[in-house]
Amino acid sequence: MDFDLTKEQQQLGDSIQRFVAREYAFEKRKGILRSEEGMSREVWAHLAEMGLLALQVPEEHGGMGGAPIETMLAMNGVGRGLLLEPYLASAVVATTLLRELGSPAQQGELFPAMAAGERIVVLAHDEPGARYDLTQVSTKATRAGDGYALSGQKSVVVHAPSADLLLVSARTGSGVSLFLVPWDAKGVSLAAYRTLDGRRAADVTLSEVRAGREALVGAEGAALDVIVSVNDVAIAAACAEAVGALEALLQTTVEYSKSRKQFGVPIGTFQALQHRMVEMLIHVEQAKSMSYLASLRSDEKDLQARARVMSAAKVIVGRACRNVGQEAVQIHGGMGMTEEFHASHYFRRLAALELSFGDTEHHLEKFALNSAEAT
Amino acid sequence: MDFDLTKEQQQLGDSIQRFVAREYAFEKRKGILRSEEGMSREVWAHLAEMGLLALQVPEEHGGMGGAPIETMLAMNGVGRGLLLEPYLASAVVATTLLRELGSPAQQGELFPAMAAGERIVVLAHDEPGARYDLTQVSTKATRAGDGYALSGQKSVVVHAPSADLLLVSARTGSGVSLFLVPWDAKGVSLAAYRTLDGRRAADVTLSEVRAGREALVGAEGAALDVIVSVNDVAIAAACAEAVGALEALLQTTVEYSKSRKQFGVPIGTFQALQHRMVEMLIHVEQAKSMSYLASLRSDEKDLQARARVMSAAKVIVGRACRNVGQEAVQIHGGMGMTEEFHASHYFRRLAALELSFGDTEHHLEKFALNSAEAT
Amino acid sequence: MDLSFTPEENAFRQAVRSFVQSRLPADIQKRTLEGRKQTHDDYKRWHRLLYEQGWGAPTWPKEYGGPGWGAVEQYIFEEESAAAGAPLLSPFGLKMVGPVIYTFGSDAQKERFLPRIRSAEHSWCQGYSEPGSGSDLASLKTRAERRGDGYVVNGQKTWITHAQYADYIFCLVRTDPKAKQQQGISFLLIDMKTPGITVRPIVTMDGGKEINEVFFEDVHVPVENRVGEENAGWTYAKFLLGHERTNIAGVAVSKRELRRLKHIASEERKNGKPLIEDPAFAARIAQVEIDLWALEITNLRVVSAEKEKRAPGPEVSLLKIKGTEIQQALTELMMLARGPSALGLLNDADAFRPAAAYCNLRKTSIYGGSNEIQKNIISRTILGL
Amino acid sequence: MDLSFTPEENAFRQAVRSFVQSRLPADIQKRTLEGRKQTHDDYKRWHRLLYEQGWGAPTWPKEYGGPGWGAVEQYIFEEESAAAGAPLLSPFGLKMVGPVIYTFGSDAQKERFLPRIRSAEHSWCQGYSEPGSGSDLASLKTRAERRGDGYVVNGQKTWITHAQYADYIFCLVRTDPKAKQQQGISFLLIDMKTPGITVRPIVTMDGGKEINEVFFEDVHVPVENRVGEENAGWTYAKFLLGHERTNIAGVAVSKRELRRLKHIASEERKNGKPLIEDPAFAARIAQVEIDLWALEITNLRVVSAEKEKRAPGPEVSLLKIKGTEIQQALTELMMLARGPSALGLLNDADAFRPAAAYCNLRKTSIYGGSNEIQKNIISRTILGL
Repeated sequence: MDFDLTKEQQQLGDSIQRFVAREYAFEKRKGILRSEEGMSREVWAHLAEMGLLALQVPEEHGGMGGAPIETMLAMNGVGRGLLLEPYLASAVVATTLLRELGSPAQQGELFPAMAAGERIVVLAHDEPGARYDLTQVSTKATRAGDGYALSGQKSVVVHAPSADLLLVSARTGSGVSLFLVPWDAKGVSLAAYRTLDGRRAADVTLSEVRAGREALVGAEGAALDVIVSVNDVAIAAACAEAVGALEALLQTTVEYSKSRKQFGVPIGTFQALQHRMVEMLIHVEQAKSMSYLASLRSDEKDLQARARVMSAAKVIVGRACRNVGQEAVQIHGGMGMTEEFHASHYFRRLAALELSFGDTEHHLEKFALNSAEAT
Repeated sequence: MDFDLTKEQQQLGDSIQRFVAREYAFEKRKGILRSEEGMSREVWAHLAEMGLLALQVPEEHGGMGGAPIETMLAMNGVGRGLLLEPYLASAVVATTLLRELGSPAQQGELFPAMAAGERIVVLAHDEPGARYDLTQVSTKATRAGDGYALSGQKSVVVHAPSADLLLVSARTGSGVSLFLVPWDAKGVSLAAYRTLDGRRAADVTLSEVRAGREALVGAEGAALDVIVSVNDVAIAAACAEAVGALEALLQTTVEYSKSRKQFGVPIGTFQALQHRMVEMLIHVEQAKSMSYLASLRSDEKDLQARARVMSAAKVIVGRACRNVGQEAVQIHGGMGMTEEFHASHYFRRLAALELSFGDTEHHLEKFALNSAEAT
Repeated sequence: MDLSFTPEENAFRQAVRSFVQSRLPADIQKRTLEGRKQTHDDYKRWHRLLYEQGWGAPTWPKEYGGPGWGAVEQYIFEEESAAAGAPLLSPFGLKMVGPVIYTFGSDAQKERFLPRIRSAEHSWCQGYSEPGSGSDLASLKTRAERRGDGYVVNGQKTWITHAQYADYIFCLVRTDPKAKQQQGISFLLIDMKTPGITVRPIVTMDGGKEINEVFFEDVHVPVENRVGEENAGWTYAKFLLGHERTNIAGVAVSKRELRRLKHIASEERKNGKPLIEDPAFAARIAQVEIDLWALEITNLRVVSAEKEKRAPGPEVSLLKIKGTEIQQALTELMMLARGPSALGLLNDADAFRPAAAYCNLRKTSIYGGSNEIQKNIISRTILGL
Repeated sequence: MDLSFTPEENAFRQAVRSFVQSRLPADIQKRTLEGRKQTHDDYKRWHRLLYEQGWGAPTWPKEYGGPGWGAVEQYIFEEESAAAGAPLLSPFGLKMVGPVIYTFGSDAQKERFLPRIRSAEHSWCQGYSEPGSGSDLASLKTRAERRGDGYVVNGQKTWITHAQYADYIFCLVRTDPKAKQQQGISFLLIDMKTPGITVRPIVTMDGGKEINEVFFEDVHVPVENRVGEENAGWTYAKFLLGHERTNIAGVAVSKRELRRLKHIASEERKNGKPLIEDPAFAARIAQVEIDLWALEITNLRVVSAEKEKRAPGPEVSLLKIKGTEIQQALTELMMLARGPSALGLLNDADAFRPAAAYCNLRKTSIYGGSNEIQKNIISRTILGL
């Protein structure tokens, strides 16, 4: 039992943190945030150069084939730097789906381009009203000629406006299948907007979108289990991102409390605030522990055991996001409310992470149910 | 709309507070607590003299016929003084049941004696495993000769060891009936013990206990609705008792924090504790508001509306009991843990009140259900 | 003790209700009830309609053109207005500077300002906070130097809600830099059109532009625009803080928002059933509903004491703390009720977007004296610590 | 990074498990698992059995007769012992005074005391707190005046767990009344049978008599019973506080108690079904289970750092805070699970009575440095505030 990183992992972690500190300073990020695309292609290319887009790429395609700890370190950095690029969506979720389900041809075509930062792929799965139920898929893919015709609605597909390809889930008979759909395919329309945390997202409408057989990812009707399973990988990554953001926000808050004066003394000398910052710290440390566990168990084969870990992690991390986010804004006072200052950006990202991949209540319930079944 | 007391109510309230301060000092109470019976007959007689045992007695029997505000004031005093006497059980619950259901003969016999403090009557209703479900009655009363034979189990009947008569609920056919059963009737056995808050209580076993027709209180099979309804009166009274105890405990805690020194200064100067005591105060004030409402609405005729008020009051008061009790002990430190010091006695009484007549979760759920039905 | 309203109070409620129902413009009502952003024009239109009814200054005494309502009538008015979807009236003129002027102002000030506040001709904003002094107000640095028949004001004020719409700003400024913190402060009424004033919006995290910084560069303010004595401004500021808190808990608006939360929870579905029927979510709604109910009674206790002409005491701090916690809980639950779709901020920025509301409402525990300051006040004045 | 145990560690766990299973007396095990009170004799019997196995001092280095286990082995030992229902060993000799003696004591002290702690011949108690000095330990007043070859001790200690069973007490006493607070304190080992010592039980609100006051009236203590230097006692006390915190979070015991909570919740019924299937109650159990799980990992992180010979830092304060919160939450839930029947304290005072346990466990956030003190420590040392 040890919590130590290998030397290589340590170096990777350091280089990510260095990159974030140097290339993703808050002022630079503001520019990216305000830009039309809401992400930086230059940063994306840089992440590719560092090899970070290949962590989920199979080794035979030059990647690391999963690498839970490395992914955790990358996500810590993404969280600390509040990166706006689709790392979680494309380099983690979509890449893992393609690793699990993609044909050799699909992998051969996509992985080099994705690892090089030249192609962005995003899963379009959630539908209006599905809430956190991954099994609720109403989009249909019916046989049409040699391939399929896809029709349906996908909601809040984060980063869809930047994606080259969408991985669209759709019902085929009794099962769910995945299809690679180019963003500009006929019949695809995106209603784009910003998310709470400033990312670009879209509701995607598919009207009789033609997809050839080569667009089918995995066997027909066999995608749902994998989507559910990759959701666990996403949770582990999201927890690691949250931990990066939580640590940064706590640090920011403590520093602010040391410099900001009221009644002639730094507000950090007020015991009531001190004790609340200690509570924040406890939340962060507990979140960190569960993030370790989630990452280490993200390739666990016992799916029920894994689901328990992920739900537990999401509950602890979710509560931490809520507590630390709200307290940080409160302690920053008016400054915490502004777009100008970084605290509110962390606050929003943490709130968004809590709402992603199942919120705290959802996972608490799931854990309780899972426990009852286990006993 | 006003929150003012009439002059008479003000005087009553004052006289109760004076009585408690003078005749129920903590050291004296310790003696009563340690006594075999766990209550003081002398105090009971004194309460009778003050007219407090007659608040629920009908006017034609020389009482006040209900008097919600007066009852609230009495219960405030009972709470502040941590009175160990069966005020709530006998003078409120049993008296109200007899007022609602008792025959003229029963009333004529019992009310003068109860109002004079010469007879104590206690409801024995709850059964093992019933939790907070008042409708769960397994005790049976079967016809036997001219009367009935009662058999069954009643659990945690507080003050049963001091009672002259038990008001026993039992199933008769499809309904529930109430019977007056002398404590020493053949077939009644009491397994007595102390409760969490130092009162005497008993599990009561009834084995073929004979009760004549004159022992039946109200029409056969018609008691359950009244028991449920009187439970609302009990909740209002318990909330008022809690408010008296909460106010006293908050005051005690604030005073202790002003006198107890650590690191050379009173602990009440530590801002973290100050803010927590403010939270306690907010709980107390919110509890007080809901206690007013519960008392004023305890004779409301719309039973669903009344149930909503009682559940809401019990939730607010229950949370206050938990928060203020726990924080008070914590702020008192080691002293708060001891039998010697009054804080722990308040803590225990507040915990007991939270568990009585439905706990916080029970009433939160009931309120939510009730709301759903109302919409 | 009686929590029911008198027949007179009920009749009053009925009168308010029918007025609001008949006169509140449907478009404004719709925006409020849907939680959409109100425009400055909405506020003004509604205020003018009230003015025409003689209710332009609902909290003022008759002497100054108010309807002379007591605390209970005011409470009923606010409750009915909020329930029907009327916009909240801007407090800066009506509840803040107005009472200061009619209590401490000169006859000329009363004559010039009060009618225009009442009629919605003048909009006001409040210049208290500064970058270095938020909760610690007395450390303010904006200077006003006496020069001839006026003051020359230099400095910066911040967190100023609706400064962009304001015709006037009331400001605390330092007129005697040598005096101790709370002395040496004066209370000025400044025309926002005076040269040297610059307003710069502060974008808040929900994308809103409600609040502003206001810069003063050699701004000339005639001496007749000072309220009361020079260097006695702190007294007026304290009066203002202690005044009119009938509605600080925001109970009436929260009751409306609770209804909206329930509406959202009945629209959303979980496990095939309306979310509002989910026991866990229903319990969370019940908890906030019960908290709000208790706060309403607590608020009525304070209002009732005001009716007896007892001045509202530090218990208003309690109303502020609990009131803002409930307001925040309501937006949080609306966001959680919407689930993952709350993430998306649809492009209609005026629409109700629960996540944006959740962000925006974080302000309530910060402004108007942060909840920490309120706790300090309660600790000192009620608990005697 | 790897959270699984090594094959060696797993083999060690197996060895501990089979030892505990084969040797733990059934009556003791039953009492623990049912939550009944343990007797002093229970502790002693179990300690002696461990001693016979060579495990009388599980946390000590080999040099002093310990098994020389590392932090992970110690953790595994505690976990297996608690899970199987073994009583916790008394910490006062093994985890507190023992390490002080072998680190700072004289050879004579080592020879005289260490073997007898290990063999359970001597029971110890801790004389730190005084009526006027709880969390503020350095303000202690008990005096020890040098007279000839010894000290004469006068004063009062309080909150002393198990003083009634103790053969020895280790005490902080003031030997130089003129020195500043933390100076002038010495560390004495005092035979409880010395004339002038009176033990008076303090009854706690659960009816328990675990804790005591100890009065010293002209108690003569030979100078060779002073550990280390005169007036340097604070150093040893601080060492002790910073030492051995592997188990401060109480994770192993809480895991056992969680199982008991689930057992109780499966016995109780609500709406005709086992309470454990009630979604609201199940969610509350789940929350504490998850908190405990996270704490376990956090604890392992600290243990793992200790393995690397890094000394445990202020993060043990975090373990203490969260650990006690969880312990308290567990008894609270057991009480709530029992519902109204929890009110009755059946006459068997040794039986598990959830309401009494709920009362008793309030102590955990007070003793061993209250949770407020722990927060002060974290604030100062980790956050740098």
